[in-house]
Amino acid sequence: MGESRDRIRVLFFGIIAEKVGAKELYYEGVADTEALRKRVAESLPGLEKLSYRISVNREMVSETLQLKEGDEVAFLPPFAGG
Amino acid sequence: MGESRDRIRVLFFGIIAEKVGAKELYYEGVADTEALRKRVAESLPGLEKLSYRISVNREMVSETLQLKEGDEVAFLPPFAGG
Amino acid sequence: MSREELLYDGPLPYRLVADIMATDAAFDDRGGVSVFAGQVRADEDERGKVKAIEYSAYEEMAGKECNEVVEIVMRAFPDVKSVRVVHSTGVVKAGEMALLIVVTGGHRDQTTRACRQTLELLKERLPIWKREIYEDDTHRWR
Amino acid sequence: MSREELLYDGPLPYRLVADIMATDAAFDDRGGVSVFAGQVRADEDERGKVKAIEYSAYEEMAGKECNEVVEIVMRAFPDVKSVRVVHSTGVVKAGEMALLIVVTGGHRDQTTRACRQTLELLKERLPIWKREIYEDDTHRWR
Repeated sequence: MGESRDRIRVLFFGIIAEKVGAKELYYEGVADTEALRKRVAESLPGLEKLSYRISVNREMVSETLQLKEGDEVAFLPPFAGG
Repeated sequence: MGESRDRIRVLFFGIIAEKVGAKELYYEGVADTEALRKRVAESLPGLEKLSYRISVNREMVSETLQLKEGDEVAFLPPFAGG
Repeated sequence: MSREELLYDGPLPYRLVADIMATDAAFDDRGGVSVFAGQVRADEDERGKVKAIEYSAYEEMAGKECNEVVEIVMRAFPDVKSVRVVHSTGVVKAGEMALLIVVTGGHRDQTTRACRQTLELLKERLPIWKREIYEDDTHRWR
Repeated sequence: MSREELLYDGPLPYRLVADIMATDAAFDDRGGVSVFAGQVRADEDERGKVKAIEYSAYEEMAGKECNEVVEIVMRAFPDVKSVRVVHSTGVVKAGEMALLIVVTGGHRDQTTRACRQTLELLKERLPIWKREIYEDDTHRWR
Protein backbone atom coordinates (compact mmCIF):
# COMPACT_ATOMS: atom_id res chain seq x y z
CA MET A 1 0.00 0.00 0.00
CA GLY A 2 1.37 3.40 -0.96
CA GLU A 3 1.48 6.48 1.29
CA SER A 4 -1.82 8.32 1.33
CA ARG A 5 -1.94 12.15 1.26
CA ASP A 6 -5.40 12.14 2.82
CA ARG A 7 -5.78 14.09 6.05
CA ILE A 8 -7.25 12.07 8.90
CA ARG A 9 -8.62 13.71 12.03
CA VAL A 10 -7.69 11.72 15.13
CA LEU A 11 -9.29 12.21 18.56
CA PHE A 12 -7.86 11.01 21.87
CA PHE A 13 -9.83 10.55 25.07
CA GLY A 14 -9.27 9.82 28.73
CA ILE A 15 -5.90 8.47 29.76
CA ILE A 16 -4.75 8.30 26.12
CA ALA A 17 -5.39 12.03 25.58
CA GLU A 18 -3.40 12.71 28.72
CA LYS A 19 -0.48 10.55 27.63
CA VAL A 20 -0.45 11.81 24.04
CA GLY A 21 -0.73 15.36 25.39
CA ALA A 22 -3.42 16.28 22.86
CA LYS A 23 -7.14 15.74 22.35
CA GLU A 24 -7.01 16.10 18.58
CA LEU A 25 -4.30 15.64 15.93
CA TYR A 26 -4.27 15.40 12.14
CA TYR A 27 -2.30 12.67 10.39
CA GLU A 28 -1.35 12.26 6.75
CA GLY A 29 0.13 9.26 5.05
CA VAL A 30 -1.81 6.63 6.95
CA ALA A 31 -3.60 4.23 4.65
CA ASP A 32 -5.57 2.34 7.26
CA THR A 33 -6.26 2.01 10.99
CA GLU A 34 -3.32 -0.39 11.45
CA ALA A 35 -0.89 2.15 9.98
CA LEU A 36 -2.45 4.82 12.18
CA ARG A 37 -1.93 2.73 15.32
CA LYS A 38 1.76 2.48 14.47
CA ARG A 39 2.07 6.21 13.81
CA VAL A 40 0.37 7.11 17.08
CA ALA A 41 2.60 4.65 18.93
CA GLU A 42 5.64 6.61 17.70
CA SER A 43 4.54 9.62 19.75
CA LEU A 44 3.16 7.46 22.57
CA PRO A 45 5.52 4.62 23.48
CA GLY A 46 3.59 2.06 25.50
CA LEU A 47 0.33 2.58 23.57
CA GLU A 48 0.17 -1.14 22.88
CA LYS A 49 0.06 -1.79 26.64
CA LEU A 50 -2.99 0.43 27.10
CA SER A 51 -6.44 -1.03 26.75
CA TYR A 52 -8.34 0.81 24.03
CA ARG A 53 -10.63 0.49 21.02
CA ILE A 54 -10.87 2.48 17.83
CA SER A 55 -13.85 4.13 16.21
CA VAL A 56 -14.02 5.45 12.65
CA ASN A 57 -16.65 8.09 11.99
CA ARG A 58 -18.22 7.33 15.39
CA GLU A 59 -18.66 3.62 14.71
CA MET A 60 -16.61 1.07 16.64
CA VAL A 61 -14.32 -0.94 14.40
CA SER A 62 -12.66 -4.24 15.22
CA GLU A 63 -10.89 -5.06 11.96
CA THR A 64 -8.45 -2.98 9.96
CA LEU A 65 -10.26 -0.32 7.93
CA GLN A 66 -9.03 1.79 5.00
CA LEU A 67 -8.90 5.51 5.83
CA LYS A 68 -9.71 8.39 3.52
CA GLU A 69 -9.75 12.18 3.53
CA GLY A 70 -12.12 13.57 6.16
CA ASP A 71 -12.37 10.42 8.27
CA GLU A 72 -12.62 10.93 12.03
CA VAL A 73 -10.80 8.27 14.02
CA ALA A 74 -10.90 8.09 17.81
CA PHE A 75 -8.78 6.19 20.34
CA LEU A 76 -11.15 5.13 23.12
CA PRO A 77 -10.02 3.79 26.49
CA PRO A 78 -12.56 1.52 28.26
CA PHE A 79 -15.79 3.43 28.84
CA ALA A 80 -16.55 4.53 32.38
CA GLY A 81 -19.78 6.49 32.17
CA GLY A 82 -22.80 6.00 34.39
CA MET B 1 -69.11 -19.29 75.30
CA GLY B 2 -71.24 -16.71 77.15
CA GLU B 3 -72.10 -13.25 75.84
CA SER B 4 -69.30 -10.79 76.43
CA ARG B 5 -70.02 -7.22 77.58
CA ASP B 6 -66.72 -6.01 76.16
CA ARG B 7 -66.93 -3.17 73.64
CA ILE B 8 -65.19 -3.94 70.37
CA ARG B 9 -64.35 -1.19 67.89
CA VAL B 10 -64.93 -2.37 64.32
CA LEU B 11 -63.63 -0.57 61.23
CA PHE B 12 -64.86 -1.06 57.67
CA PHE B 13 -62.98 -0.14 54.52
CA GLY B 14 -63.47 0.10 50.79
CA ILE B 15 -66.49 -1.59 49.31
CA ILE B 16 -67.44 -3.08 52.72
CA ALA B 17 -67.64 0.38 54.33
CA GLU B 18 -69.84 1.48 51.45
CA LYS B 19 -72.16 -1.51 51.78
CA VAL B 20 -72.36 -1.36 55.60
CA GLY B 21 -72.92 2.38 55.33
CA ALA B 22 -70.41 3.12 58.11
CA LYS B 23 -66.65 3.33 58.56
CA GLU B 24 -66.72 2.53 62.25
CA LEU B 25 -69.15 0.73 64.58
CA TYR B 26 -68.97 -0.57 68.15
CA TYR B 27 -70.19 -4.06 69.00
CA GLU B 28 -70.87 -5.70 72.34
CA GLY B 29 -71.55 -9.35 73.06
CA VAL B 30 -69.14 -10.78 70.52
CA ALA B 31 -66.78 -13.29 72.09
CA ASP B 32 -64.56 -13.84 69.09
CA THR B 33 -63.95 -12.94 65.45
CA GLU B 34 -66.31 -15.67 64.23
CA ALA B 35 -69.17 -14.28 66.32
CA LEU B 36 -68.33 -10.81 65.02
CA ARG B 37 -68.49 -11.98 61.39
CA LYS B 38 -71.99 -13.29 62.04
CA ARG B 39 -73.11 -10.05 63.73
CA VAL B 40 -71.78 -7.93 60.91
CA ALA B 41 -73.47 -10.20 58.36
CA GLU B 42 -76.83 -9.40 60.02
CA SER B 43 -76.48 -5.77 58.93
CA LEU B 44 -74.79 -6.66 55.67
CA PRO B 45 -76.51 -9.54 53.90
CA GLY B 46 -74.14 -10.92 51.29
CA LEU B 47 -70.99 -10.25 53.38
CA GLU B 48 -69.97 -13.88 52.93
CA LYS B 49 -69.89 -13.36 49.19
CA LEU B 50 -67.42 -10.50 49.47
CA SER B 51 -63.72 -11.19 49.48
CA TYR B 52 -62.17 -9.81 52.66
CA ARG B 53 -59.75 -10.47 55.50
CA ILE B 54 -59.85 -9.46 59.15
CA SER B 55 -57.26 -7.73 61.27
CA VAL B 56 -57.24 -7.49 65.07
CA ASN B 57 -55.28 -4.62 66.53
CA ARG B 58 -53.70 -3.99 63.11
CA GLU B 59 -52.40 -7.55 62.67
CA MET B 60 -53.89 -9.82 60.03
CA VAL B 61 -55.60 -12.87 61.55
CA SER B 62 -56.47 -16.06 59.74
CA GLU B 63 -57.89 -18.18 62.61
CA THR B 64 -60.66 -17.37 65.06
CA LEU B 65 -59.41 -15.06 67.81
CA GLN B 66 -60.96 -14.20 71.18
CA LEU B 67 -61.95 -10.55 71.46
CA LYS B 68 -61.73 -8.35 74.55
CA GLU B 69 -62.54 -4.78 75.63
CA GLY B 70 -60.65 -2.22 73.58
CA ASP B 71 -59.79 -4.49 70.65
CA GLU B 72 -59.83 -2.89 67.20
CA VAL B 73 -61.08 -5.20 64.47
CA ALA B 74 -61.09 -4.25 60.79
CA PHE B 75 -62.82 -5.77 57.75
CA LEU B 76 -60.39 -5.44 54.86
CA PRO B 77 -61.30 -5.96 51.20
CA PRO B 78 -58.39 -6.98 48.92
CA PHE B 79 -55.71 -4.31 49.01
CA ALA B 80 -55.35 -2.10 45.97
CA GLY B 81 -52.62 0.40 46.83
CA GLY B 82 -49.67 1.27 44.67
CA MET C 1 -41.36 5.96 59.05
CA SER C 2 -44.38 7.55 60.63
CA ARG C 3 -47.82 7.55 59.10
CA GLU C 4 -47.49 11.31 58.51
CA GLU C 5 -44.62 10.55 56.17
CA LEU C 6 -46.38 7.71 54.37
CA LEU C 7 -49.74 9.24 53.50
CA TYR C 8 -50.25 12.44 51.55
CA ASP C 9 -53.57 14.09 50.81
CA GLY C 10 -54.14 14.34 47.04
CA PRO C 11 -51.80 13.86 44.08
CA LEU C 12 -48.07 13.78 44.82
CA PRO C 13 -46.32 16.81 43.28
CA TYR C 14 -43.30 16.00 41.11
CA ARG C 15 -41.13 18.33 43.21
CA LEU C 16 -41.55 15.81 46.05
CA VAL C 17 -39.16 13.49 44.20
CA ALA C 18 -36.51 16.23 44.09
CA ASP C 19 -37.16 17.14 47.74
CA ILE C 20 -36.76 13.56 48.95
CA MET C 21 -33.62 13.03 46.86
CA ALA C 22 -32.12 16.24 48.27
CA THR C 23 -32.80 14.91 51.78
CA ASP C 24 -31.94 11.22 51.35
CA ALA C 25 -29.44 11.04 48.51
CA ALA C 26 -27.03 13.95 48.95
CA PHE C 27 -24.43 11.93 50.88
CA ASP C 28 -21.06 10.80 49.63
CA ASP C 29 -21.78 7.10 50.19
CA ARG C 30 -24.79 7.05 47.81
CA GLY C 31 -23.75 5.75 44.42
CA GLY C 32 -27.27 4.90 43.32
CA VAL C 33 -30.82 6.17 43.71
CA SER C 34 -33.74 4.16 42.35
CA VAL C 35 -37.18 5.69 42.17
CA PHE C 36 -40.56 4.33 41.24
CA ALA C 37 -43.61 6.54 40.77
CA GLY C 38 -47.05 5.01 40.33
CA GLN C 39 -49.60 7.10 38.48
CA VAL C 40 -53.30 6.93 37.74
CA ARG C 41 -53.93 5.61 34.24
CA ALA C 42 -57.03 6.50 32.21
CA ASP C 43 -57.92 2.87 31.52
CA GLU C 44 -60.97 2.28 29.41
CA ASP C 45 -63.57 -0.46 29.67
CA GLU C 46 -67.18 -0.99 28.66
CA ARG C 47 -68.19 1.70 31.12
CA GLY C 48 -65.90 4.37 29.65
CA LYS C 49 -62.68 5.99 30.76
CA VAL C 50 -61.29 6.29 34.28
CA LYS C 51 -60.84 9.99 35.05
CA ALA C 52 -59.60 9.67 38.65
CA ILE C 53 -59.06 7.27 41.53
CA GLU C 54 -60.10 7.92 45.10
CA TYR C 55 -57.75 6.23 47.56
CA SER C 56 -58.66 5.41 51.14
CA ALA C 57 -56.38 3.86 53.74
CA TYR C 58 -56.44 2.18 57.13
CA GLU C 59 -53.96 4.79 58.20
CA GLU C 60 -52.52 3.35 61.41
CA MET C 61 -52.09 -0.12 59.95
CA ALA C 62 -50.66 1.26 56.69
CA GLY C 63 -47.90 3.02 58.65
CA LYS C 64 -47.04 -0.19 60.51
CA GLU C 65 -47.06 -2.34 57.35
CA CYS C 66 -44.91 0.16 55.50
CA ASN C 67 -42.37 0.16 58.33
CA GLU C 68 -42.24 -3.64 58.17
CA VAL C 69 -41.78 -3.61 54.40
CA VAL C 70 -38.90 -1.14 54.71
CA GLU C 71 -37.27 -3.30 57.40
CA ILE C 72 -37.59 -6.45 55.27
CA VAL C 73 -36.08 -4.69 52.24
CA MET C 74 -33.21 -3.14 54.17
CA ARG C 75 -32.37 -6.51 55.70
CA ALA C 76 -32.44 -8.17 52.26
CA PHE C 77 -30.27 -5.48 50.66
CA PRO C 78 -27.52 -4.39 53.07
CA ASP C 79 -26.05 -1.94 50.54
CA VAL C 80 -29.30 0.08 50.70
CA LYS C 81 -29.14 3.14 52.99
CA SER C 82 -32.69 4.51 52.86
CA VAL C 83 -36.15 3.60 51.60
CA ARG C 84 -38.84 6.27 51.50
CA VAL C 85 -42.48 5.65 50.59
CA VAL C 86 -45.28 8.18 50.06
CA HIS C 87 -48.83 7.22 49.02
CA SER C 88 -51.77 9.45 48.17
CA THR C 89 -55.13 9.39 49.88
CA GLY C 90 -58.17 11.09 48.42
CA VAL C 91 -58.77 11.89 44.76
CA VAL C 92 -55.92 11.62 42.22
CA LYS C 93 -56.69 12.37 38.58
CA ALA C 94 -55.47 10.37 35.56
CA GLY C 95 -51.89 11.39 34.72
CA GLU C 96 -51.09 12.29 38.33
CA MET C 97 -48.76 10.54 40.77
CA ALA C 98 -50.21 8.49 43.65
CA LEU C 99 -47.23 6.46 44.88
CA LEU C 100 -43.57 7.31 45.27
CA ILE C 101 -40.70 5.04 46.34
CA VAL C 102 -37.17 6.42 46.67
CA VAL C 103 -34.32 4.03 47.49
CA THR C 104 -30.75 5.21 48.03
CA GLY C 105 -27.68 3.02 48.42
CA GLY C 106 -24.12 2.37 47.51
CA HIS C 107 -24.56 0.69 44.13
CA ARG C 108 -27.10 0.31 41.34
CA ASP C 109 -27.74 -3.39 41.60
CA GLN C 110 -29.17 -3.35 45.10
CA THR C 111 -31.05 -0.02 44.82
CA THR C 112 -32.74 -1.24 41.62
CA ARG C 113 -33.76 -4.59 43.07
CA ALA C 114 -34.74 -3.11 46.44
CA CYS C 115 -36.98 -0.53 44.77
CA ARG C 116 -38.80 -3.23 42.86
CA GLN C 117 -39.14 -5.46 45.92
CA THR C 118 -40.51 -2.55 47.98
CA LEU C 119 -43.12 -1.93 45.28
CA GLU C 120 -44.25 -5.57 45.16
CA LEU C 121 -44.44 -5.88 48.96
CA LEU C 122 -46.39 -2.63 49.29
CA LYS C 123 -48.91 -3.85 46.73
CA GLU C 124 -49.39 -7.03 48.76
CA ARG C 125 -49.42 -5.47 52.18
CA LEU C 126 -50.57 -1.82 52.27
CA PRO C 127 -54.18 -1.60 53.50
CA ILE C 128 -55.20 0.91 50.85
CA TRP C 129 -58.24 0.74 48.58
CA LYS C 130 -59.16 2.46 45.39
CA ARG C 131 -62.43 3.56 43.88
CA GLU C 132 -62.18 4.27 40.18
CA ILE C 133 -64.22 7.26 39.07
CA TYR C 134 -65.38 7.17 35.45
CA GLU C 135 -66.00 10.09 33.14
CA ASP C 136 -69.75 9.71 33.69
CA ASP C 137 -69.12 10.00 37.49
CA THR C 138 -70.08 6.42 38.21
CA HIS C 139 -67.51 4.48 40.21
CA ARG C 140 -66.13 1.01 40.73
CA TRP C 141 -64.14 -0.45 43.65
CA ARG C 142 -60.88 -2.19 42.78
CA MET D 1 -32.44 12.63 21.69
CA SER D 2 -29.85 15.24 20.75
CA ARG D 3 -26.45 15.56 22.37
CA GLU D 4 -27.62 18.83 23.99
CA GLU D 5 -30.19 16.82 25.87
CA LEU D 6 -27.78 14.05 26.86
CA LEU D 7 -24.82 15.98 28.26
CA TYR D 8 -24.99 18.52 31.05
CA ASP D 9 -22.12 20.58 32.36
CA GLY D 10 -21.50 19.85 36.04
CA PRO D 11 -23.57 18.00 38.66
CA LEU D 12 -27.21 17.31 37.80
CA PRO D 13 -29.55 19.27 40.08
CA TYR D 14 -32.23 17.20 41.81
CA ARG D 15 -34.94 19.48 40.41
CA LEU D 16 -34.05 18.06 36.97
CA VAL D 17 -35.79 14.82 38.01
CA ALA D 18 -38.98 16.73 38.79
CA ASP D 19 -38.68 18.78 35.60
CA ILE D 20 -38.29 15.72 33.39
CA MET D 21 -41.15 13.90 35.12
CA ALA D 22 -43.40 16.95 34.66
CA THR D 23 -42.55 16.90 30.95
CA ASP D 24 -42.54 13.14 30.24
CA ALA D 25 -44.84 11.58 32.83
CA ALA D 26 -47.87 13.86 33.17
CA PHE D 27 -50.01 11.96 30.65
CA ASP D 28 -52.98 9.79 31.42
CA ASP D 29 -51.46 6.67 29.83
CA ARG D 30 -48.43 6.59 32.18
CA GLY D 31 -49.05 4.17 35.02
CA GLY D 32 -45.38 3.88 35.94
CA VAL D 33 -42.24 5.98 36.05
CA SER D 34 -38.88 4.38 36.87
CA VAL D 35 -35.87 6.53 37.61
CA PHE D 36 -32.23 5.76 38.22
CA ALA D 37 -29.77 8.37 39.42
CA GLY D 38 -26.05 7.62 39.51
CA GLN D 39 -24.01 9.61 41.99
CA VAL D 40 -20.33 10.08 42.78
CA ARG D 41 -19.29 7.97 45.75
CA ALA D 42 -16.40 8.92 48.07
CA ASP D 43 -14.71 5.54 47.70
CA GLU D 44 -11.54 5.06 49.69
CA ASP D 45 -8.41 3.18 48.73
CA GLU D 46 -4.72 3.22 49.67
CA ARG D 47 -4.42 6.68 48.16
CA GLY D 48 -7.22 8.20 50.24
CA LYS D 49 -10.76 9.30 49.53
CA VAL D 50 -12.29 10.29 46.19
CA LYS D 51 -13.62 13.84 46.50
CA ALA D 52 -14.85 14.31 42.93
CA ILE D 53 -14.93 12.80 39.46
CA GLU D 54 -14.18 14.68 36.28
CA TYR D 55 -16.16 13.29 33.35
CA SER D 56 -15.19 13.75 29.72
CA ALA D 57 -17.14 12.55 26.70
CA TYR D 58 -16.79 11.96 22.99
CA GLU D 59 -19.84 14.16 22.61
CA GLU D 60 -21.00 13.41 19.07
CA MET D 61 -20.59 9.67 19.47
CA ALA D 62 -22.21 9.70 22.92
CA GLY D 63 -25.34 11.25 21.45
CA LYS D 64 -25.50 8.62 18.72
CA GLU D 65 -24.91 5.71 21.11
CA CYS D 66 -27.52 7.03 23.53
CA ASN D 67 -30.08 7.27 20.73
CA GLU D 68 -29.35 3.67 19.78
CA VAL D 69 -29.69 2.49 23.38
CA VAL D 70 -33.06 4.23 23.69
CA GLU D 71 -34.24 2.62 20.44
CA ILE D 72 -33.15 -0.85 21.59
CA VAL D 73 -34.92 -0.44 24.92
CA MET D 74 -38.12 0.92 23.43
CA ARG D 75 -38.22 -1.98 20.95
CA ALA D 76 -37.66 -4.49 23.76
CA PHE D 77 -40.34 -2.96 26.00
CA PRO D 78 -43.33 -1.87 23.90
CA ASP D 79 -45.25 -0.67 26.98
CA VAL D 80 -42.55 2.01 27.54
CA LYS D 81 -43.50 5.47 26.25
CA SER D 82 -40.34 7.51 26.88
CA VAL D 83 -36.71 7.09 27.94
CA ARG D 84 -34.70 10.16 28.90
CA VAL D 85 -30.98 10.14 29.73
CA VAL D 86 -28.81 12.97 31.06
CA HIS D 87 -25.11 12.60 31.91
CA SER D 88 -22.73 15.10 33.48
CA THR D 89 -19.51 16.30 31.94
CA GLY D 90 -16.87 18.14 33.95
CA VAL D 91 -16.37 17.95 37.70
CA VAL D 92 -18.99 16.33 39.95
CA LYS D 93 -18.31 16.13 43.68
CA ALA D 94 -18.93 13.13 45.92
CA GLY D 95 -22.60 13.03 46.90
CA GLU D 96 -23.72 14.72 43.69
CA MET D 97 -25.67 13.29 40.75
CA ALA D 98 -23.89 12.54 37.46
CA LEU D 99 -26.37 10.32 35.58
CA LEU D 100 -30.13 10.39 35.33
CA ILE D 101 -32.43 7.95 33.56
CA VAL D 102 -36.21 8.52 33.52
CA VAL D 103 -38.45 5.89 31.94
CA THR D 104 -42.22 6.32 31.65
CA GLY D 105 -44.73 3.71 30.53
CA GLY D 106 -48.01 2.02 31.09
CA HIS D 107 -47.09 -0.41 33.84
CA ARG D 108 -44.42 -0.99 36.49
CA ASP D 109 -42.96 -4.22 35.19
CA GLN D 110 -41.70 -2.83 31.90
CA THR D 111 -40.63 0.60 33.21
CA THR D 112 -38.59 -1.06 35.97
CA ARG D 113 -36.87 -3.52 33.65
CA ALA D 114 -36.38 -0.95 30.89
CA CYS D 115 -34.74 1.48 33.30
CA ARG D 116 -32.28 -1.20 34.41
CA GLN D 117 -31.54 -2.29 30.86
CA THR D 118 -30.95 1.31 29.78
CA LEU D 119 -28.46 1.71 32.62
CA GLU D 120 -26.53 -1.44 31.73
CA LEU D 121 -26.40 -0.59 28.02
CA LEU D 122 -25.25 2.96 28.71
CA LYS D 123 -22.43 1.66 30.90
CA GLU D 124 -21.30 -0.58 28.06
CA ARG D 125 -21.74 1.85 25.24
CA LEU D 126 -21.45 5.53 26.24
CA PRO D 127 -18.03 6.93 25.28
CA ILE D 128 -17.52 8.71 28.58
CA TRP D 129 -14.46 8.57 30.82
CA LYS D 130 -13.84 9.47 34.40
CA ARG D 131 -10.87 10.79 36.27
CA GLU D 132 -11.16 10.31 40.01
CA ILE D 133 -9.82 13.23 42.01
CA TYR D 134 -8.56 12.36 45.47
CA GLU D 135 -8.55 14.57 48.56
CA ASP D 136 -4.82 15.21 48.05
CA ASP D 137 -5.62 16.42 44.48
CA THR D 138 -3.89 13.50 42.80
CA HIS D 139 -6.01 11.72 40.23
CA ARG D 140 -6.58 8.33 38.66
CA TRP D 141 -8.28 7.38 35.41
CA ARG D 142 -11.02 4.76 35.61
